[in-house]
Amino acid sequence: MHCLKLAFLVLTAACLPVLSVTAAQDDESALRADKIALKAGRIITVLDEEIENGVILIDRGKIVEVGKDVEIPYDYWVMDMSDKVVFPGMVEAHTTRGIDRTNESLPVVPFLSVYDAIDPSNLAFEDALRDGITTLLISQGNNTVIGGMSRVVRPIGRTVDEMTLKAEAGLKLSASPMYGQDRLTQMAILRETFRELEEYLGDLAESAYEKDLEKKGETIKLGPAAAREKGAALISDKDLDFRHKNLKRLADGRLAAYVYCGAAMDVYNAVAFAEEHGFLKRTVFVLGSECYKAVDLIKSTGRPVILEPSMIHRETDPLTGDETEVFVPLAFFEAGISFAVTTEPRDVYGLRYPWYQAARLMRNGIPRETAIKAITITPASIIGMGTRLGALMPGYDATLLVLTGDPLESGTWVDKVMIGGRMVYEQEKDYRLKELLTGQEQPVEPAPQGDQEEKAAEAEAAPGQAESASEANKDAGKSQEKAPPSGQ
Amino acid sequence: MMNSSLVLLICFVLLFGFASAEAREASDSSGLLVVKAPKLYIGDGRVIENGAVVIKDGKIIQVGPLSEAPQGAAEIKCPSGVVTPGLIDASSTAGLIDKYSWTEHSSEVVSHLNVLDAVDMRSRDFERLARQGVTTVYVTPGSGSVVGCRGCVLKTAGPAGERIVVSRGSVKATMGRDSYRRGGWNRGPRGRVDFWTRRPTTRMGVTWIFREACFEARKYRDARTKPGAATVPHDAALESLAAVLDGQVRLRVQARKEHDIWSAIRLCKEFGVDLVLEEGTEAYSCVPELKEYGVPVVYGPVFAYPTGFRAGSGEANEPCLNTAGILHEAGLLFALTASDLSGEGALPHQAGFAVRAGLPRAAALRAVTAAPAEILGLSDRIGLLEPGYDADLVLWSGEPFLPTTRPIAVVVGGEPVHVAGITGAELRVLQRAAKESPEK
Amino acid sequence: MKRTIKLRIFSFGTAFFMLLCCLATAESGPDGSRKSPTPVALKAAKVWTGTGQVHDDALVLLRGRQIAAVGKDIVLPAGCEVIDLGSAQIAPGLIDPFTALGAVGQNIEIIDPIHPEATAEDVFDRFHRDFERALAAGITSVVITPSLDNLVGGTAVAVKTAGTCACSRCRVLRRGGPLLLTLSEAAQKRNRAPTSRIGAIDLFKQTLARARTPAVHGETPSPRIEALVRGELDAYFYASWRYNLDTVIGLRKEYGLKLTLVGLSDAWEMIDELAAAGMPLILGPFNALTAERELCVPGRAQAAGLEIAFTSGAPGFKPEGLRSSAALAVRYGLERDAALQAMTLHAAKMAGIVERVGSLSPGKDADMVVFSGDPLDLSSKVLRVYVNGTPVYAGACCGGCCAESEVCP
Amino acid sequence: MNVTPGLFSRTNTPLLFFLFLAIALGGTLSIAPSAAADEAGDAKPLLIQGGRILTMAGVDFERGDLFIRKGRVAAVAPRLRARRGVQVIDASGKTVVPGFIDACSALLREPGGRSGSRATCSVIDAINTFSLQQKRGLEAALARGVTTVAVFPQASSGVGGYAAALRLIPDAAPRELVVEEKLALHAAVGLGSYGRPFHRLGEIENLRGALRGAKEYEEALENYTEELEEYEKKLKERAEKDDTEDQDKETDTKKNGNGKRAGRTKSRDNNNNDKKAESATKNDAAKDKDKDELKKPKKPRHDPAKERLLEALDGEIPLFVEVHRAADVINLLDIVEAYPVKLVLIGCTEGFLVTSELAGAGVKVVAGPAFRETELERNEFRNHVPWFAAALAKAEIPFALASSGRLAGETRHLTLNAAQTVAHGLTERQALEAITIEAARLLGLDERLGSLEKGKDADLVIFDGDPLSSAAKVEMVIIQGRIVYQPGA
Repeated sequence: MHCLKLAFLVLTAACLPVLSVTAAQDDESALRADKIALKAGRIITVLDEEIENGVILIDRGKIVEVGKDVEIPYDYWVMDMSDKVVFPGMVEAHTTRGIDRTNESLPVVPFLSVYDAIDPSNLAFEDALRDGITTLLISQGNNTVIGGMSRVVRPIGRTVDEMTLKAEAGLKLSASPMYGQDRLTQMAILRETFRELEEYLGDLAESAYEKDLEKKGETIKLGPAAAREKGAALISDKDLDFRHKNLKRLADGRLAAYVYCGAAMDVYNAVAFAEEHGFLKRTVFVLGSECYKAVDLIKSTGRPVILEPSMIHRETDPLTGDETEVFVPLAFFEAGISFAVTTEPRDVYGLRYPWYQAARLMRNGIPRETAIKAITITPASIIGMGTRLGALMPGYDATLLVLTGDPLESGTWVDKVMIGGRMVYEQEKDYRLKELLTGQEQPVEPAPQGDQEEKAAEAEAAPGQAESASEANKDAGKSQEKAPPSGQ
Repeated sequence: MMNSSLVLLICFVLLFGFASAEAREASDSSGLLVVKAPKLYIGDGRVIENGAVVIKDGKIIQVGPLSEAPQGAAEIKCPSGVVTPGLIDASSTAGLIDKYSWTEHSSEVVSHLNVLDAVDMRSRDFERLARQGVTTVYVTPGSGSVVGCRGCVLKTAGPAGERIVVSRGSVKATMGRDSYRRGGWNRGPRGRVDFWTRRPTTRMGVTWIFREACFEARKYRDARTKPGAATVPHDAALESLAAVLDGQVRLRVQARKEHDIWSAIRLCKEFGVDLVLEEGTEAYSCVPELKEYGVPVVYGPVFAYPTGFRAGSGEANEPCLNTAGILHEAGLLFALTASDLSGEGALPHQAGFAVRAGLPRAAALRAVTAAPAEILGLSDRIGLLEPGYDADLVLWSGEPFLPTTRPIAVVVGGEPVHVAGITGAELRVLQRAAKESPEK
Repeated sequence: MKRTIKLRIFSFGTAFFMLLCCLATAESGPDGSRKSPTPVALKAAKVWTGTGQVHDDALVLLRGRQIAAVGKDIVLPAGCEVIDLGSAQIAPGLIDPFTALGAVGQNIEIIDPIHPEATAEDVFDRFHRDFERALAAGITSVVITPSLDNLVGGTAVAVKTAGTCACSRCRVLRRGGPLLLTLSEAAQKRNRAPTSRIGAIDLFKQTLARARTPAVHGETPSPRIEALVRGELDAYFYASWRYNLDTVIGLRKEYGLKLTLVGLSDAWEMIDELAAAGMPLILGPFNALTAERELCVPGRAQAAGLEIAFTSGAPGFKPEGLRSSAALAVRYGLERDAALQAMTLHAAKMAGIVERVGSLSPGKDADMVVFSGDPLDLSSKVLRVYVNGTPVYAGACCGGCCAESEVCP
Repeated sequence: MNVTPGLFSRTNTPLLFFLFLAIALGGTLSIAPSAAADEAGDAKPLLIQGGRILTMAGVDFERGDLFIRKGRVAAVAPRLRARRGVQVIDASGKTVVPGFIDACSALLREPGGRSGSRATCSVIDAINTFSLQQKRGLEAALARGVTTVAVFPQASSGVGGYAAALRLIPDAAPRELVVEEKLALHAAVGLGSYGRPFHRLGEIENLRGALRGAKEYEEALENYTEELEEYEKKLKERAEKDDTEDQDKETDTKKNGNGKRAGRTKSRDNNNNDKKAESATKNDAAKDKDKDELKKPKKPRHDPAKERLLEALDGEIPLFVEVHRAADVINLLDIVEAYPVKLVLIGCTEGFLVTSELAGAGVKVVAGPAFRETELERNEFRNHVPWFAAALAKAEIPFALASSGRLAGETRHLTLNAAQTVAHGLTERQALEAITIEAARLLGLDERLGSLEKGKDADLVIFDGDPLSSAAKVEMVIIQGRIVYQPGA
């Protein structure tokens, strides 16, 4: 772990400039051009049907046209990816990637923001790029009552501001007890907080009303009760102190709420509470595995949900001792609730990848379209960017992945990542990946040509042997051998 | 939904199949189970299109094209399926009662003990593994002792009694931190010298104890073979270590770091013992040595970040994702293992990600079937779809090891032990029906 | 401190006492028949013999220390005094086959994991209050075992919870009782080998093997273990979990051991295996928190034809636990008769004291409990307890609050 | 309580007795339930025939019928005729009793959490009906005849928030079970708070302090409301005054204006106008003065915890205090002496030592559990005696029997608790009442639950024999007229 970090620090230090420099060497226009035409072998548009051998026209970071036989204007610089698959950048709707410690120990801290916790040089962002995640909503952990402000970022940039897409994406709440606390107390604290907010706003309104009168030089005519009503109209966000500002905005439904529910019973508490305090319409539920039992209630609210990475619920019957295993997303799919899946950055190889999560959905009987949407457009619209990200349609951002194959297949690798029309990741320049794959120290400078060719030869050898080894691969259809990206 | 209907098809076929078997009392098809699929992967690279596997009392009796399959027998089939041999995990911790804390500390050399005694045959792990398509596991002893106890080979399903394939397997030795970790607690409370004081505290100590044990074993063996052996007191530990020196019992050495692997090989050379390398996290960097000495490797699990007890050891921080691929290219005999991961992280997952990192698909299949069988010395019984082999096989929903495919049916010893979408209880009913109907 | 001194004096005093009454008993014979005292008969609404039958308004005829006859119409000898207990019911004295009464903390010895020569009789303290408590719960005989800290813990002792004379010898029903074996975690946690399950079971196997073929291995094994493997000495095997039970069942078969299985809390996993092996079980203690599937075990075991008994877990738990365990078992499907037998006859069998106690049959010691109602209902209380034909307990009066119940002394 | 041994004798009582009963019940013979009216009602009307009915309302039937309509008991009588559309259940040879009530249970309460107590909690937030564990627990309790439980917040010292009464309806969401959401306020003494060191002294003092604080808060609030009224009255007066003054001021200024103009034209005879102007300025000043002395009263800081406590102090809801040691009981009694609290003690292990005090203070007790092997070693329970309930009964202290409310598993053995108290001095009837009608009274639910009387909720259990016997089997459980449990079916 430690070594990896070190290695990375060295590498990023070197890589970041190198990435751009080398890219520049390859083809000047790649970075300069405002107008790019992507010729792709396959375009997965998500919202529309897939396109074989299509073209994507990109103008100043926006997609202007997607289609099969689009004729390319003279002034567009053409990138030929006709052997590749183009896929929208994957979206992570709720994660703690890039934060070292995710929760403050105080229960109610609506004034905190992940802005101060995100570490742009964190390994997680490089990994995110490599795994094809181009948009992340970074939020506090679940071990809290009212956690604080989350924020939507892209995994590129030297400062948090450079990374930021959306500054105040939402407020994190939790209906499940924070550590060492029971549900009674959890809910009690929530209620007290909002009751206190009421009181506070009341007092504020009263004083605002009085100040207002003083300004006009009139005398007070109304008692406190009436004054509060009158004054309510006079207060604006700038009058609120930092403790109450975000809560007020939440209560007014001017802020999205990400409410974590670890168990089905929490969903009931959460829904009741959100309804009571008027932010149910802006609520996104972040659900633990058991919550599928409350699927009817969730459906009745009509709100989207975000599922935790391990999407399997195991329960043992205390009477018979039989173990039941439920694949959670199925319940939501069958109920017709739109759900997004998330990833587990620290997990063993597998759950870290959005595409792998989507594949799991498919493996357990959820149709491909839904599975793909669950990692692209659904999370995008959950974080309120459904019109900019998560699909390849005219008007959308040119935030896309160039893949070596079908997105839901383990043999596929991210070849290039484009964010807002700018090429930010190219696998052949990904030295750390090579190191992970070969176990050899990689030269930071691109290796001389001869060496490259040898590598390529090796790489081709692999499938060659495979073929000789078995006919399995001949007509295995999609499961064709993918050459390991050892840098050809 | 697609797969549920598929499932229905399967159970229907199971029941109907047996019913019809009952009907055709006269025909020899009673008690037969036929598994049909568009593709059979034999396990050694051969593929049979539109094939069928015919099973009779726990053994495969025929593998061939559909046309040759007997009619009217019980069937399991899947329109888009692929059949492979049951997967074999060559180094698992399945069923161990207290997984990481059961090392015997009364001695550093405990090669007389059997890990089988610490296995709970009724553990959940087995059915979970079976659900993932793993039909045979080699339960490997813990890494707490320098010369640990002996492993065992188990089937993951079937009656508790009949599941033991090998009860006294290889002897396990451990290089590196795990075996001297306890040494850190050498001084008992208040620096008292006590029961623990003996244990090694450094890698040097580990190798020293290993060497000493081998010397002792050699001495013991010679003494026992000479006349007047009766006077030599029996020592079970040295007994089985002597068997290792004679090459009757295999030695498995767990080593993660490069230099541990080296010292493992060095020591075994010194005593002329063949070894199997376990875990071998950094095996990718000692390929030449492994090759030269022809060391089979049981590698795994594939991980980007160490988990479980590995994380604690601090020895798993420099992995290479393509280790499997590298070993394959080097032409080494190697098997993949999921070790303590019994859920979705199990063997198919491991193979899948080995493929992603560059291992050819066919090699991956071999690395979880035939190769481990060979390493366990059971290549005449499991690991292939061949007549005479145990009827352990997996019916996949598609090309195996893809993240989008899963085991639809798992057969162990001729019994369907897992059928997708059917709970264990229902399946048991099904099996009972299957058993009774032919006799009626 | 004071108390201990008193005790010591007391025990010095009793040494002399013991001598006397032992002479006395010797000369009067264990069954005092020669003295031929006035016969006494107890009349009750129901008499549970413990052997399966239940007589309605029947008589129990006592002669001296022993039971002469039981039944509805038995001929009473001349001048026989009949005590009518009205609506009360009589059951044999209850037996707890696995306790540490009066021996908590005294019965631990951890020098050697194989410690067959230890005998629990050495820590039998007949003055201990635990015995009174047990008596109040209707328990007349108990087995006191060594602790569970050794693989072979030594022999238990079966004693009565009350005696008629002052000597402790005649309270001992069986010395050198069942040998205590275990593979429990407690035996692996000590600062000596073994430290693991596999180590323990290996040592266990070797011990048995050595005992059978001493010639091969140089040293001479313990006579008790030899007796065990020859099937002459019976043993308790304590296991709180099912692990390794397959192995133990195997060993039992291999050596023909007389094993009784104690304390198994997840027996539901392997009722069939146990039934196949015909291994008797001592279950419990059950209480309000016991998992339901564990409470179902007695019923299922009995249905599968296994002999079962219950333990109260005294003194760690309340001795009443014996009866409430049985009651819970009944609640979850055990038949009443079976439950009563489990507390009496079967327990006596497992403790190896069945020829003296365990049922109301002629010739056995007159140890009886008089219940206000059905012994298996917790709503009925212990009114009187007889040991050796003499009442030794006559109902604890709860501060006069139970004046309504006519039988309160 | 009227204990009539005859009622409980198994032997058939002569018919005369029935007639007498029938008359006593007021011509129930004539009752002919009409089904037509009930088609509207959600549940089908039920007629339970020929069972031995223990109504727990004074009269019992060796053989009686019970008619249920719209989820309530419509009639209990020796004989009832069924009209069409009425589902008839034959209970001959069976015993019909009201559903048992566990007056202090941990059933369905999600365990875990070491948080200190908090008056603003409400146990309903911790009710879990989803996990398999809890489902099974509920079914088990139901299968032993328990139909209602009072669930309290996890016992830790101090004031612990609202308790709730729940019906044990299988497969229902938490809120659907609620009988009473604000059943009582819960507090505990002598159990130590989770996480914090345990000082008995401190605990007693904290409780005393909390009550006193609440009282002060109440006074402060009252003062404030008074002052506020005063203030608002003044405001109104002034407002009116201001209005009038404003008006005549305006008129003045107008006149002044004219005057000035006039003054410009004629510099003579405008001094009287000046005077007016002066006066105007003068009473302006006066106005400023009384504005200063008119001060807004300071509002006491809102405190939800204290408000909760007040509800209990003023006797709106009962205060249930878990306490075990006699000394604590005494302390507790003189703490609450001053207030009109409806005090109920939970546990009260050493209550038998202070029966006279308890009786004197008119306190009720949720006693038990009798059937407890666990936690005996704990200091609080060291003096547990099996005849604790008999002692209370003797002192005529109203009490209910309950499982301890610590672990969910204990509730399903409620009847065994009762049985054990019978073994130690209670009559069978007392024991049964203690888990039915008495429990309902304690919880203030006796309007709806606890006995089989006309108009009460039809929560009842049909046993195959004596409910307290350990072999007793539940044949059927009916909650609000619905059959929720039936082992056969």
